[in-house]
Amino acid sequence: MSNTGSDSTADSKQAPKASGKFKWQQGDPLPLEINMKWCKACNICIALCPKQVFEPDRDGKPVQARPEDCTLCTICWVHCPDLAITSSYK
Amino acid sequence: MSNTGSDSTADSKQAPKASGKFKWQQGDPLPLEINMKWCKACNICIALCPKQVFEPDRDGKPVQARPEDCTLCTICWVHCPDLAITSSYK
Amino acid sequence: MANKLLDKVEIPQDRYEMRFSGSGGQGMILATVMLAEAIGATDDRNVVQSQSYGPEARGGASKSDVVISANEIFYPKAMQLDFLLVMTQESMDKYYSDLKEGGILVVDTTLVTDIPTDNYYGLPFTRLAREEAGHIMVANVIALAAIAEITGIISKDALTAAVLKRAPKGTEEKNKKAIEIGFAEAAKLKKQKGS
Amino acid sequence: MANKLLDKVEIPQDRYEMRFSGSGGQGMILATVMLAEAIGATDDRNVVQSQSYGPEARGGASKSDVVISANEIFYPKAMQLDFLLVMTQESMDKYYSDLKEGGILVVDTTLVTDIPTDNYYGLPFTRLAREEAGHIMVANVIALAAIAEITGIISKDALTAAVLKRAPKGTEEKNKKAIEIGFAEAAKLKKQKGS
Amino acid sequence: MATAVKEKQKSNVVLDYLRPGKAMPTVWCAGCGHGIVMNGIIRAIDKTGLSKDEIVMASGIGCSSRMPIYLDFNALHTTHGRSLAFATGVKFARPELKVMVVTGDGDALAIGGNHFIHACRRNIDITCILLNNYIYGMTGGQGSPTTPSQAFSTTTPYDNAEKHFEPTKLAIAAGASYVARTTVYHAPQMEKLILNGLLHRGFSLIEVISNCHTYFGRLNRQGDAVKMINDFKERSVPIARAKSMSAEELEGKIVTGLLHKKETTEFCDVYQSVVDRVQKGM
Amino acid sequence: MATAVKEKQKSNVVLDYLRPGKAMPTVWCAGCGHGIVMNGIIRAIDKTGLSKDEIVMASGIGCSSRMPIYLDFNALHTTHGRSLAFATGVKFARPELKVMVVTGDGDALAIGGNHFIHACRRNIDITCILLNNYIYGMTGGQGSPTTPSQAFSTTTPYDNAEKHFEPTKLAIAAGASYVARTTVYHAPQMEKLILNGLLHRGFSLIEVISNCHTYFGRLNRQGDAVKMINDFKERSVPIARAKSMSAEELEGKIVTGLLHKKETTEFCDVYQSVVDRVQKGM
Amino acid sequence: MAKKERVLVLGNQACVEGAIYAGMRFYAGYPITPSTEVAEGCARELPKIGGRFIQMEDEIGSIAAVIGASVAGLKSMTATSGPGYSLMVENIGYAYMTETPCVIVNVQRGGPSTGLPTKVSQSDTMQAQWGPHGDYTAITVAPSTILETVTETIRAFNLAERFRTPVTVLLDEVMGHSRQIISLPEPGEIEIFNRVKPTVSPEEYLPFEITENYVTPMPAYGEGYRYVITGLTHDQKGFTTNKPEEIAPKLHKLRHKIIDYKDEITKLRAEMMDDAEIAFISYGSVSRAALQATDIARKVGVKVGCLQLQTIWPFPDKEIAEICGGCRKVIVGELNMGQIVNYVRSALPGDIEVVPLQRYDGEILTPMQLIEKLEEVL
Amino acid sequence: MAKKERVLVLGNQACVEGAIYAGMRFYAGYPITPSTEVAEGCARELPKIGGRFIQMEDEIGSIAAVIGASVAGLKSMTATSGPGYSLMVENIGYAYMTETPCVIVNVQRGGPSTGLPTKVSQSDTMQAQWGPHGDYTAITVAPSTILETVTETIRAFNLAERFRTPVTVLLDEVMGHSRQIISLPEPGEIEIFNRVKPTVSPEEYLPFEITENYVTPMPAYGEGYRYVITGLTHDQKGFTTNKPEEIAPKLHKLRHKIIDYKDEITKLRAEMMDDAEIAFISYGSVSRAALQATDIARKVGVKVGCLQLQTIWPFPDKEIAEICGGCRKVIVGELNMGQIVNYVRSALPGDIEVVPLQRYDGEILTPMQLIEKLEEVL
Ligand SMILES: Cc1ncc(C[n+]2csc(CCOP(=O)(O)OP(=O)(O)O)c2C)c(N)n1
Ligand SMILES: Cc1ncc(C[n+]2csc(CCOP(=O)(O)OP(=O)(O)O)c2C)c(N)n1
Ligand code: SF4
Ligand code: SF4
Ligand code: SF4
Ligand code: SF4
Ligand code: SF4
Ligand code: SF4
Ligand SMILES: [Mg+2]
Ligand SMILES: [Mg+2]
Repeated sequence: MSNTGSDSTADSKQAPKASGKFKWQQGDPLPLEINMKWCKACNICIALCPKQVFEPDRDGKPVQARPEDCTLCTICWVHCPDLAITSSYK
Repeated sequence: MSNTGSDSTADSKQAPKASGKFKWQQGDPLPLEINMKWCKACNICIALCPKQVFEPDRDGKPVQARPEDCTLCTICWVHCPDLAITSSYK
Repeated sequence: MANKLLDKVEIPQDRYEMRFSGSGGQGMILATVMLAEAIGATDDRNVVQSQSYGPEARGGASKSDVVISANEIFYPKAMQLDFLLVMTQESMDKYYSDLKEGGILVVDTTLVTDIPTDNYYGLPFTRLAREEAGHIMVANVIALAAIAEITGIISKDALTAAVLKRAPKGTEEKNKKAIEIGFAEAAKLKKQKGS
Repeated sequence: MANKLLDKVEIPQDRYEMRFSGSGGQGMILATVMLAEAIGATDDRNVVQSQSYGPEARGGASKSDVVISANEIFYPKAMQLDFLLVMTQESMDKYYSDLKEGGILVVDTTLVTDIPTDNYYGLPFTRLAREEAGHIMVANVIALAAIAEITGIISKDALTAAVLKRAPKGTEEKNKKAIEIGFAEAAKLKKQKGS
Repeated sequence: MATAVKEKQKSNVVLDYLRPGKAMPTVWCAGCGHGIVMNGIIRAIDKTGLSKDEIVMASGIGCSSRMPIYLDFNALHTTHGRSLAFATGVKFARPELKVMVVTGDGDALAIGGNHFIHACRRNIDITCILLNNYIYGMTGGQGSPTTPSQAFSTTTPYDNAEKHFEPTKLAIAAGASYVARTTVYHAPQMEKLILNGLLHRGFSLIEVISNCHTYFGRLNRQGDAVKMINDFKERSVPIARAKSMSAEELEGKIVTGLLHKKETTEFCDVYQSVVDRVQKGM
Repeated sequence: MATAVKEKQKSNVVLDYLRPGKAMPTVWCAGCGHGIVMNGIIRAIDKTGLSKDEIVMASGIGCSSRMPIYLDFNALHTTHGRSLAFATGVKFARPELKVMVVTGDGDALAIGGNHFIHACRRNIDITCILLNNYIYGMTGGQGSPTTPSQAFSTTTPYDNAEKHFEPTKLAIAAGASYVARTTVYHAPQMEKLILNGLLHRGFSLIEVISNCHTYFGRLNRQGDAVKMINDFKERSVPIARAKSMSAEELEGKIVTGLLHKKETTEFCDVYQSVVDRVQKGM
Repeated sequence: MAKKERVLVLGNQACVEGAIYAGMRFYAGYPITPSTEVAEGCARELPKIGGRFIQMEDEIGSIAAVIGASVAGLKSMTATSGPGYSLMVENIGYAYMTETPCVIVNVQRGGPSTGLPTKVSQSDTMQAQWGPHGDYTAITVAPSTILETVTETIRAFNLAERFRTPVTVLLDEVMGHSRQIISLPEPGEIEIFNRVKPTVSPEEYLPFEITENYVTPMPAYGEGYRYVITGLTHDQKGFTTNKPEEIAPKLHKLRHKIIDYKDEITKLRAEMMDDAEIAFISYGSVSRAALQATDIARKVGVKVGCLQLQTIWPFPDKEIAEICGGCRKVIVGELNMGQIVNYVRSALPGDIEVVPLQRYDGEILTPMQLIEKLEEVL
Repeated sequence: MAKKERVLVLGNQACVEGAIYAGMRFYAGYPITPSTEVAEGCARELPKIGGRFIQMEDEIGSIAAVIGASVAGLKSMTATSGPGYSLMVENIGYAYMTETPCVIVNVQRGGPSTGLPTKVSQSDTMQAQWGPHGDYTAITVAPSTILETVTETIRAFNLAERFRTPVTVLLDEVMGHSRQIISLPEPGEIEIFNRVKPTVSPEEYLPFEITENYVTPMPAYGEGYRYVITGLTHDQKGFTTNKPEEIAPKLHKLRHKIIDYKDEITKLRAEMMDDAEIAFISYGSVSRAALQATDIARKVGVKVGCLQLQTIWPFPDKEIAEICGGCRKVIVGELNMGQIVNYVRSALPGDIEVVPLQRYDGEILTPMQLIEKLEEVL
């Protein structure tokens, strides 16, 4: 399964760094809106979040357990296959 | 219409050198047998023969006009598209 | 003369028609295949199994029918159900009306809440699978075992053999446990219902 | 009653049917196309041209038919030839029998040696092309011009215009010369035959 | 055709591009990588500033090929393997439209292999996004032309006796002028490569390695979606780094980034110049 | 399968391989390069020492594809473009046969492009001889996927707006393990490359540039057969020399010789090992 | 009006002339004898009028590109012969399902398989209705002269656009490769049907609406109506469906939009049928032999007529029954082993004898063969 | 004899079992719902018996490889569904022309086009005879139970080898995807027809000889008979021909080798037809509903019978007329918009009413629907 490339210039930046400015405070709306109807409990957001913001609920769907750690880094929503995550902060 | 190759070893010998040993003599059978029924008068043998052995007849088919110059170099018969040339010498 | 014929005809009584219904991932087809194989290995009854897929290739509603008869089975699909297993509310809503009067209804009470009759056998197969058998995947086998107990259609041994034949390697123990749970819970239930 | 009908029927006399035949490379189709266009440009007669290919895509026998009529032409192929041009022995052998009694036969005497009748117009078109017109390719145009002269089916001007329209660029002069040769040789021949 | 590249993008921009009336969720399995690609495609398109009306999204048949049904563009869900030929008709008929093709490894390279290489050859201005999950997802896990030798599938139950294509290599050899590869793990890179493919005039191929854990993952013991996606991360090597690596070192690796770009004429443009010339009587 | 390579060869050996009962001359135009290739193929086969019964020669439709009809082998004259798929069936069913495919640029690369790349990918032991005359001869001179940009054909009357394939490049990218190019001028080299292709286990492609003066030559003012053949000579560059030439220098040139050779496993062999393993219950 | 120019036109070129007259601006094709001159004509003519010609990699790609161009808004065509048509059937089925107008010309040669590339045949007639898998209703027209090739190709485009469906034009080698002096129709002389565009807003638009007269307006891509075109069975919005109550109406529409309007589609040429006791029924180049035979036989007093089917599919059974109602016998001449003859038999009451006359050796039926058969059954 | 083992078999797997029983040793295919399990079964089973399975790049390549393997000497098969069958028709035509035995399984789903991949249909019935261009005569068999799927697949191979022709097995989604407990036939229980090999020397051998009983021996490649196989029309030696006097006999052979031996090919299952006044005529999965309906209706005294066509092509018109001769009416049930019903109508005298019963919404006809129709026409 070797996939060797050839030619031309390279281009393979990883996900952009989190801005570091966002800081959720108790009482604020949660960082993310999660559309539970669309979410299929695939676990991707939970596993990829660099800050372990999520915990799975009984059905395996993400719950924002540690909203204060969220940096709005985009990783969870750009990886959600079901377009179930957005943020009103961004 | 560029045909550039790549990789591996080269391999592009030209037609082998005539043996140089064959020498036709008056009275011998002609160097070549030409199947006039198959020959389509394409002129290839005539044009490619390095010794100008052939002349075209009225229909453009090859006649061995200078048999004494023939070296049995093979060029005419390996290039005949109609398999019309053979030699009983070879 | 309208409907004269239709009024007279009867669906043949030599057929026992069962439907297992649920959603895509619940293993309804596999459960019916296991049941059919168990019967095939045991006696001379004829068995036909067939299914239909939901609107999309994956997910969606799933149903699988088994028809059992001592005679040649002509029509392979169910005509009037003698038995119905429902594992989701959607399938309850869709298929309940196909169950004939006096037919047996078995319901997964974990997921089905709205049941249009009082005459049914209800057990929380999914919850039992998760909590007692250790994996949600065996809910179908628990149901199957419970059905065997309730209907008597197949013996425990025959069912166990058929389940183990089809179960993926490494899941034997879980499946055996599931069978135990299914038989046991159904036996309890039967007693409750006072048979 | 057998063949009663077939005995009575007649091929319609309002059709003038011509066939040009030869081998693949002799330009028979092109010649008939030129002829058809010449007629189309001149008057109101209807003209249909069609051909058939030999057994292989290239080479082999080639024939092209032209049907001319003042009325609607139903059947596009010849039924009984009023005219036949043969450029090879093979086509002579194949098509001579299609020529009706009293039909006109024109023969390239360069290549055809065995002619089953005395009643024909013979001219060495291929030799004339090679030796007089400077290229073997215009044998068909020489034949066409000769035919125009012999049959009177089309005027020299109309023919010249049609030939030049289809002739490849750079060959105009050769073609004009070919037309001259064709008309001249045919005129000589007609005289000889004493018309 | 406006092609101002947007810089800022809201997280909910994806919702603007969903087709009204077509119920989400998608048919895809939970965690299917194809959804991540859809997410990325929307973001890339949004950045181009193109209007939805200007975009045609064609596809063939397969899980991947279902994508155009969900998105609010002119959708052409065609027959298996033929999307590039249909798209060629659309693009050539109306060159002012932006034509994209979403295809799978089976769709593009098995039954559709011929249209694939010919679209590359013509260098027609189509942006082709190839969702390579190494298997036929839709029909339940049969081997595809990218299924690695010795991998399992339902039609290679004793392991695969065939060798596999490298789609990007094929595309380059056939004449494509923009060729890139990435994975669903590399979502931001994917977005950027697709955006640049859309901005490129000529045939662009963006191969995205996607996870079909339901079949490829299960049959080859590669685990669930998360495990497969993390595995893509582990196995990836940016093209810049790959250049200094040996063939052995690259064995089993996924080289990512822009692999090939060539400035050359585009088919519709050249044909238009022929038309212009003919109409001017030249 | 005897494969002792003969050294001496009589000039009339070609006559031994003509099919009894099929009347020569061929259908080909006078001077058609395809005849020169047939001449060379016979000589190469003769050198392998294979018996006629062991050889299957498949082809599609086209002037080039007529060849098997004249030769005294097991002939499979199939449908347009499909010969490699038919040949795959023959070879895979009876791996002990030597299977050759004779095809044209249209047959192999236009309609047959998919089977071409997949046969390369599988590296199935077929010797494929591609007679590239840059045009569709059989149907009367339409453009083919190798017709150079800006060349004329009956379907590119104002010159060709498309780009062309390099078949050898495509074959290498797709996985062929023996890839060579020569021209009808280079008859002895052609013979040798074909011979070595026949001896190679795996998919071998020998592209032979051939003259269709009747259409390609006439429409592009390249003269008659002799002129075209001499032109091939002028424009050829042996691969060894080509390696030290720049892209500009190679523009319009024909690089000849063995372009690519790779030692790797062959499809039927690998499948057989699977069968053996399964039958042994492993 | 000035006298019309008279030109010598090859059958295949007549097809090109008709198509361009009808508004065809896109051609995609793959060469095949004996249809190739259609492609070559388009390659030459289309750039002159700003149209587009593309030679695709094969016939599958050709019909795909044609459909793509049609949904993009251009009237589109391809031409081929039997082997190519066989390759196209999957995507022709897609055009039926997606209701995409386009024209496919089949210049028939001898089959089956590669068969006889340079010889005439009419053996693809059944394929024109039954080639693609699944249920759909085909429209097929069949001219018999060079001028009719112009006019029937125009009619094919009109029908394709009117009914949003692929239409097949059946020619044959004799028609494609013969030439005739004709006058081409002047601009405006023949009415052209252009695609009906939606008048409702995009929100209200139903791309596969089942309207009362089955005319469903069709926008071009880029015109603001963004919808899904899919070969999967779909509802009126274009969304895929598996619901029995949506599936049946879709298939019903595909059939009834055609057969309920058969009168608009059916075209026949009846010559000397009024008092005919025997009729020749035929289509394509055989009709020319039949007309000739009729003409000849009438001259010796035989009450024979000639019925040419210019529409073959949907099969004009009702019309045939009407026109031939007074006949004792009909002779069905075809260049195949018997294809439409079975449909003629079904169309006529049992007391009218249906006599097949079939030729399948690569040559066309001659007037004399028809007359021989006539004599046989007199 | 020991009691036979009873196993639960999926319809598509039954097809694999039958094929292997018949001697199939080569499978080439391309996956498509709902036929895929045929390919998967072959991939699993063939290596075990030294056979060969290959997944080709598409359906065109699949049928090509199947034909190649057949001329190389192996009994060969492919399986597909409508879209794939459409792609195969060109090469199926090649198999007709070259008289190459092979078996093509079509597990039908809803059409046209991509249609309904997971839903049942019988809408490719006409395509099985008329899909490829040109004239030829098709053989098509259609089982209706899982066990019949085994036996009819065996019969398909026997017919293919006996008549040197491709044979289509028509299944449908319900048949392919349902399971039944059956006992597979024991070795020797069903007769297997193996290809007839030439007994003459290679010099005397005529690969396409027109023999009296139309059996033309066929050697495998490599057995010393070197000849030309071509899709171009050819003479008895296999050489291409354009001669009318050679063309017509070749086509004549392709037809008559089949229709002159129709008795060997036709197979029907007639149940309770002896005294039937009304008959259900059907094939495939509909026959199971028809048998059920017959059984039910007989119980209440209706004189109804059931006729199942196991051979569909060549159409068993004579046999249907014989068996249904005593009926007042026949009800033809099909999962399409009317395909064989037209042939039934042609087969029967005008005084027997032919009543179509068609369902085309992706579901199968139920016994009750048949009984409703029965009541309607009683
Ligand atoms: C002509 C035809 N052949 C086969 C199929 C069946 N089919 C549908 S999708 C598919 C494979 C899809 O694989 P891929 O393109 O890799 O997409 P994925 O589902 O993996 O995303 C196949 C074989 C079909 N629909 N049409
Ligand atoms: C399905 C199909 N499409 C088209 C054709 C027509 N056709 C026959 S040969 C040919 C092209 C041959 O070109 P090439 O392979 O280059 O061979 P050449 O004649 O140049 O040697 C074409 C298009 C056909 N026979 N079958
Ligand atoms: S990634 Fe999306 S679908 Fe998956 S668990 Fe998270 S929210 Fe749900
Ligand atoms: S935005 Fe980043 S940090 Fe916040 S939940 Fe998502 S992945 Fe975690
Ligand atoms: S090369 Fe052959 S065909 Fe050509 S002129 Fe010489 S002998 Fe004749
Ligand atoms: S053998 Fe060589 S030298 Fe002799 S005639 Fe031929 S080409 Fe000339
Ligand atoms: S089967 Fe595979 S490709 Fe298809 S939706 Fe599921 S995970 Fe994705
Ligand atoms: S047309 Fe061209 S390729 Fe065909 S035989 Fe003539 S020269 Fe050769
Ligand atoms: Mg895939
Ligand atoms: Mg060529």
